[in-house]
Amino acid sequence: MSNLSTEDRESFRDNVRRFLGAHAEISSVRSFSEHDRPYDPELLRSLVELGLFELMASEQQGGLGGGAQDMVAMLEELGSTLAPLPVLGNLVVAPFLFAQVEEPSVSAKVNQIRSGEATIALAGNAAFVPVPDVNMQLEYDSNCRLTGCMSMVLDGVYADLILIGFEKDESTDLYLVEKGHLSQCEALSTNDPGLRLASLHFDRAPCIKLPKPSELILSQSHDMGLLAVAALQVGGARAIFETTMQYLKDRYQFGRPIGSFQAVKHIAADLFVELESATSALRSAAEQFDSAPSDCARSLALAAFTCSDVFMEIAAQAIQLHGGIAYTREHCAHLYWRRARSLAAMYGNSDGHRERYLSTWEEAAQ
Amino acid sequence: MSNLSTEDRESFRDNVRRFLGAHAEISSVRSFSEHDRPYDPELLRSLVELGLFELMASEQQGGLGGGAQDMVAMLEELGSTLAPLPVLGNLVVAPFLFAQVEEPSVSAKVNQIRSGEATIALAGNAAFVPVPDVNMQLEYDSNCRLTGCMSMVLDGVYADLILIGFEKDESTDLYLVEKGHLSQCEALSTNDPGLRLASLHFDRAPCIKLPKPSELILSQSHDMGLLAVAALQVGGARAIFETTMQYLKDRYQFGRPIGSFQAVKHIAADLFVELESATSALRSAAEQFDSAPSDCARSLALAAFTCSDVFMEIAAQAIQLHGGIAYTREHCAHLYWRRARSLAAMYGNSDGHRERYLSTWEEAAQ
Amino acid sequence: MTITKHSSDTEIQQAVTAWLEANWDQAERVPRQADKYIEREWLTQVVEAGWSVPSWSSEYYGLGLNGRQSRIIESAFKEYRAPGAARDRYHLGAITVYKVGSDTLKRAVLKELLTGPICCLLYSEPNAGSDLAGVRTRAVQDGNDYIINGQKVWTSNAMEAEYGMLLARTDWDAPKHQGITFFLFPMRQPGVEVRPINQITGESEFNEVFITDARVSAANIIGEVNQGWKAFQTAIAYERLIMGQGVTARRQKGNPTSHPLIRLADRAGKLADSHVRQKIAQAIAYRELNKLNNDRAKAEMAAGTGFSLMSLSKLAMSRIQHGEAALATELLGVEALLDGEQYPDARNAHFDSAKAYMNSIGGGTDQIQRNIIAEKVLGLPKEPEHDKGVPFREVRIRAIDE
Amino acid sequence: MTITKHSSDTEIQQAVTAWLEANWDQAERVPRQADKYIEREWLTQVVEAGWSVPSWSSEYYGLGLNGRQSRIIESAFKEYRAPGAARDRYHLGAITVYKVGSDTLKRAVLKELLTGPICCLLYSEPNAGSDLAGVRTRAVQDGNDYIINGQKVWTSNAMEAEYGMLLARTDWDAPKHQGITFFLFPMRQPGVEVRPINQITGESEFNEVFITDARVSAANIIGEVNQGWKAFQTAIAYERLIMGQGVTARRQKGNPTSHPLIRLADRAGKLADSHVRQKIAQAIAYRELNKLNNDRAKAEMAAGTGFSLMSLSKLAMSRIQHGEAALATELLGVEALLDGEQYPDARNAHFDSAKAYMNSIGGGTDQIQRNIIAEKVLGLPKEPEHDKGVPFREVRIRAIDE
Repeated sequence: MSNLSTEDRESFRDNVRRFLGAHAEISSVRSFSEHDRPYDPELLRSLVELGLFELMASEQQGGLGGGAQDMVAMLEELGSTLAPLPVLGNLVVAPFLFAQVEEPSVSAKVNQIRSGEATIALAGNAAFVPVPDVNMQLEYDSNCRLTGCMSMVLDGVYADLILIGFEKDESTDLYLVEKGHLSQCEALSTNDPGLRLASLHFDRAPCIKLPKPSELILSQSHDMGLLAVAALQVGGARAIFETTMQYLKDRYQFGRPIGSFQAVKHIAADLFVELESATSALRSAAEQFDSAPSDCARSLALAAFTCSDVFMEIAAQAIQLHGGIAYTREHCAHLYWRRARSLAAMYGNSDGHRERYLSTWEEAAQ
Repeated sequence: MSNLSTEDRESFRDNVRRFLGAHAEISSVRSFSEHDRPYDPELLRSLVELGLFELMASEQQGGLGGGAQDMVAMLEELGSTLAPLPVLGNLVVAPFLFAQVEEPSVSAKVNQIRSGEATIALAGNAAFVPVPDVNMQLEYDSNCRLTGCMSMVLDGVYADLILIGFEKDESTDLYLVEKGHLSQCEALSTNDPGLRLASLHFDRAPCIKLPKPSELILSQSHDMGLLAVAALQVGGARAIFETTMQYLKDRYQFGRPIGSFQAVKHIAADLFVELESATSALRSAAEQFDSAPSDCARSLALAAFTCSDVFMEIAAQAIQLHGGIAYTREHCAHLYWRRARSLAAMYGNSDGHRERYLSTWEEAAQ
Repeated sequence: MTITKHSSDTEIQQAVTAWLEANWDQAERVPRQADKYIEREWLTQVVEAGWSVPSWSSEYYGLGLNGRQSRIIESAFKEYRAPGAARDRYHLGAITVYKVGSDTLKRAVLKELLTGPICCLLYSEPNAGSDLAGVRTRAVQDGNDYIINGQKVWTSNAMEAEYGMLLARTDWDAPKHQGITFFLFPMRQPGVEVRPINQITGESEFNEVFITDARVSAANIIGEVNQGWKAFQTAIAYERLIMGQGVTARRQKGNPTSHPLIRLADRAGKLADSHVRQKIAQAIAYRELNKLNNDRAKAEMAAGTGFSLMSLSKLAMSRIQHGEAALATELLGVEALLDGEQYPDARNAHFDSAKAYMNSIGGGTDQIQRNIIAEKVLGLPKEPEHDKGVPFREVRIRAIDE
Repeated sequence: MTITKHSSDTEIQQAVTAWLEANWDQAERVPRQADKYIEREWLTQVVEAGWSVPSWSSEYYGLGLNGRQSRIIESAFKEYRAPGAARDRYHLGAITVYKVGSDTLKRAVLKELLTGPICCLLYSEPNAGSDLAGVRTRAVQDGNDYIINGQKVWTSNAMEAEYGMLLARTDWDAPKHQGITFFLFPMRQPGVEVRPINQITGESEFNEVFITDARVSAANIIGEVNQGWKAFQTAIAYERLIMGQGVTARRQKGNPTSHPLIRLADRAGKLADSHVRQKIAQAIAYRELNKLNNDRAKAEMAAGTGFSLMSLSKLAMSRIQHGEAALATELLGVEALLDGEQYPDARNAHFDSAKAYMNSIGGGTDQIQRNIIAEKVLGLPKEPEHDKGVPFREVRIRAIDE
């Protein structure tokens, strides 16, 4: 459920779009991985000022009480820029997991996350983790300390806080650890310069064990994460699609804009069908989540594989349609293409979601 | 192995092509199913005179001792016309199964088949049967009589002879029955007017039980049948492709031949890649069969799914590229399209052959 | 009580109900005051009462009502199962004449059209398919008449029609869009031969129409001489609208409680095969995605921004229909060789596979649809037009002209 | 003994072996009579002995041998691991000058080219990509020189090259193919700046070349003024030939004893999944089909009929390379997020995915290849050419020109 009206959401979206258009450079992705620094603090602060970080926090916690539709609208915009931001942790999953935690020890952290002062990484083997480490082991000892390690933690390189979801015997525990308590943090080289991963080691690290979350909160946190990735995919797909359409109008060969060649047009038309289909699937899934969060499995699965496939397809065709210029690192096309390839590996793959989608049809028929 | 030189084969092919071009009307398919008559006897006699029916018979039996490459070359030509002919029975599988039978009771039949006097249908559940009835039951009693029934027998409506392959407990028996001994023969309505099916009933029907064939002969009979279908597919695909290319040159819209539109051109170019690939796969499989018939599983599987898929694709696109005219029954495109749909269901489906193809790669790696 | 656009919905409701009560026997489905049902007589009653075309002006048998008000009348007629209402939504011929005909023409034919005759639309020709404006049917003036020679094709309802709205070329020296005239052409005359087309689906929904020295009065020109292309746009737009409404209502696949592809796969013992499952899932998804696009389009249309989404549906439907039918065929296995009533699954798969071309070819091929999306929605530049501004007699229709 | 085209193979074999024995130290890989190896000196020796370009005429350092005879010499040099042979097959610059240069130019530069300098080929430009003849680099005559201004792109070996064969426009009033001149352009001069291009694969095989007021003598024109397009065809044909030879040799996938996609699927625990199996099978099949097409093409080329088959391979290769790389990426699962030496499977999948564009864009995009197949092989009619016969200065390069 969302507390925002459609008009509020769209005006929020416009603000974010305008702001990002003016301030978020796609090129910021390039330098991001080269320096061992966290996200651009200025960009973060501005987004906090825009209220973006308040969006998903519940009203009890002083947030705006936004729903999935609101989140998705903002993330379509963020996805279009590629600007490195702690989206999944700070903006989506952590606020959702924390929405019902009233532990005083946590409130301070929640405020830090919401003020953009602290960034938070999602780690562990739980379903809400975008890149779960299915083989991980973790020990929580009697002194309330954690020992273990986990690989491929998104944002793990510099996040101030690590939120760990550890599932064992069908029960999930949540732990919150401060960066300073890591015994080791090894940055991994990634294909997308805007997405950074690390493997993390804990050796009797002090931590806060959070109240055990309900199954519902856990599964909805996963669903929100998955929707967030789909929104980033749609946003990215639309941005590189529009860039490509502009190029087809501007680029002349044989004395004609290349977009006037019929075969090129037809590729564009087909891609546009895919893009709009993904957009529809995404928004419908978010709407379904807001109105009936326990009955949105089919919509969610549909959005998941459609948005993932479409971003992959559009980003790949964008390079082809640009020709040689997009074969150079200077051009932005490959950055979208890398983002598409990376997002496609988060929260499971397309074939898995397609399989789940079909299962919902079978279940309905029984 | 083939006893024919490449030159002989190609001159044979040219003869067949010229003859069919002059005498085999594609439209003959239309009237075929409307009358309860067998294949055009005049066309059959002419093909016998051309030597087509001698082609696959062994030299001991007075035939030409042709190999798979020769058979495939002729069937590419026959496939292009769609003319109803007893191809799989008389031309391919029966001659192969009979090649090593020296039973005097059979020789007379073999001569009838080779002279085109008698047509022969393939029935039963054995692998060499193009449309096997996997559920069939058959009793061969002590008086050498057959009782049972089998559905969907290709050419079963009017064939003079029925060759039954019955597999049970991994052992296969062959029986030869004359049409007159059927207790019931029910014609089935088919989607392709040029391919007729029947279900047949036997009630203590006199028959000849043939000498038990070797596993090798059985499996090679299947392989030959499968290659024959692939050849018919390539022949059909090439014919309707060429018809379509001619139409793209002749048909003007917007003051230009429609083949000058780039998107149309690109469809044509892509289809041509498929067509040539299927041709290569077919000929390579036939060559492999002739040179090493026990080591051609991979080639055969590749030809099987490639030729099947390509004919389906080309026949389907041919209708689209022709536009409205091919939506009418008067135009020949839908006849190729029906043939493609029917052949795709013989000797297993594409996915099955693709699966088998991959298995050969796994086995080779072990 | 006289109904006008100022009447309340309730007043309209009461008036039409009272009229139907008085004039139509709902149970017997005949007029109350007639010995037997003669369609033209009943329709005349409806027209004279103003119920036939309520949205039109009173000068032409209407009441000047708006769309919502008109629907009240349509619903009442539907409830009473009485024919003759909503001709302003469904009678292609009358609508076209009303929208673009001269006052003289309207006065001469509108009432006749509303009280009976079916009107077909004669536009496609053997050489004017994708290129609709490439009309070669010839109209030559002869006194007050025009003499028509040519051939039309893909005409629906030509057998039943008393009139055909006919595109014919009257000026061969103008560029192709500028020498065409649109006629209200009488079909029942010597020199007009209608032959049904046998379609690959087994149906015959369409006809060829051969026209040899047939006549039409100059008074029957819809719009103006040589301005027929513009008038025709109105007719074709309404034809598409009417067709579209039909298609939407026709079949509701995607019923949540069962799916034919799942059933076929189950029957074939392949429902556990992951490859088959992926294909079925994607086929179902394409249909659901199109539905979601259409829902979004409708919502956006309300806000005036949905045109681009609306334009995708026809193209998307080609992939859906061809894809579902191909998959069904594949799942049949050897049964795909069969056809006919005894094998309903096979028959459906073959029929649907053939019928899919109706969408991907008819009403503008997929190729034309992609051009439209690319140019009208995405704003990609048009191809240089080869026949633009060229006198039509110089436009080639075959290579031999070179 | 003097070798001529009348010498027997054995005579040639003996002569070249004897010469190499006398002049080249096979073990040390240096000339026998030299203190140290100076490449230019050795190459001069080879040229003067006639081994460098044996198929050329004796007037230009050759022996007038045929192809088979020349291969004997090439093989002998390969066996002795001595450089300098077969320059008539591999030295793009020398070949082009020999084939289309004037006698004056040949006498002036051939020997120099054969004894050292690498020649690059300067043709593509930012505005001349798919449209190769759309050259906008400008050559203006100034006494005996031409002054060159412009930018070239996608140039291989530009860093190492001493000469570039340069396409530049000398007549802006002629249609595009008719105002281009082909120059043998000295690269090592002020005003020539070479910048490597960073490719999305992480490689830098190509360069941009910026030319500002650089000079080339009129004596260095290859062919004739304004006839450069024709001369260039020879150079590009040889470039493709040389590139093609490289590609064929590069990598032999499809090894029957293992396949990387099978290994990746196995590692991912997905080798039993029928959907994955179908995808892998089809990917392997596409590569095998292309190989079979190429084999058939070679057989038919021998019979002089294989051109149409040859032309399919580059297009087919795009689907193969993109498809294999996409499937490998998919099979990586979350590992697809990683890259670099530590993760060789991920690194290969990303590299191959990017490198596939080299085939589908470079050397004529897939779109251009499809045009060629449709027009040259299938005989479909060309599109009306928009810039045909138009003075080049009027051909648009951007919308703003309108």
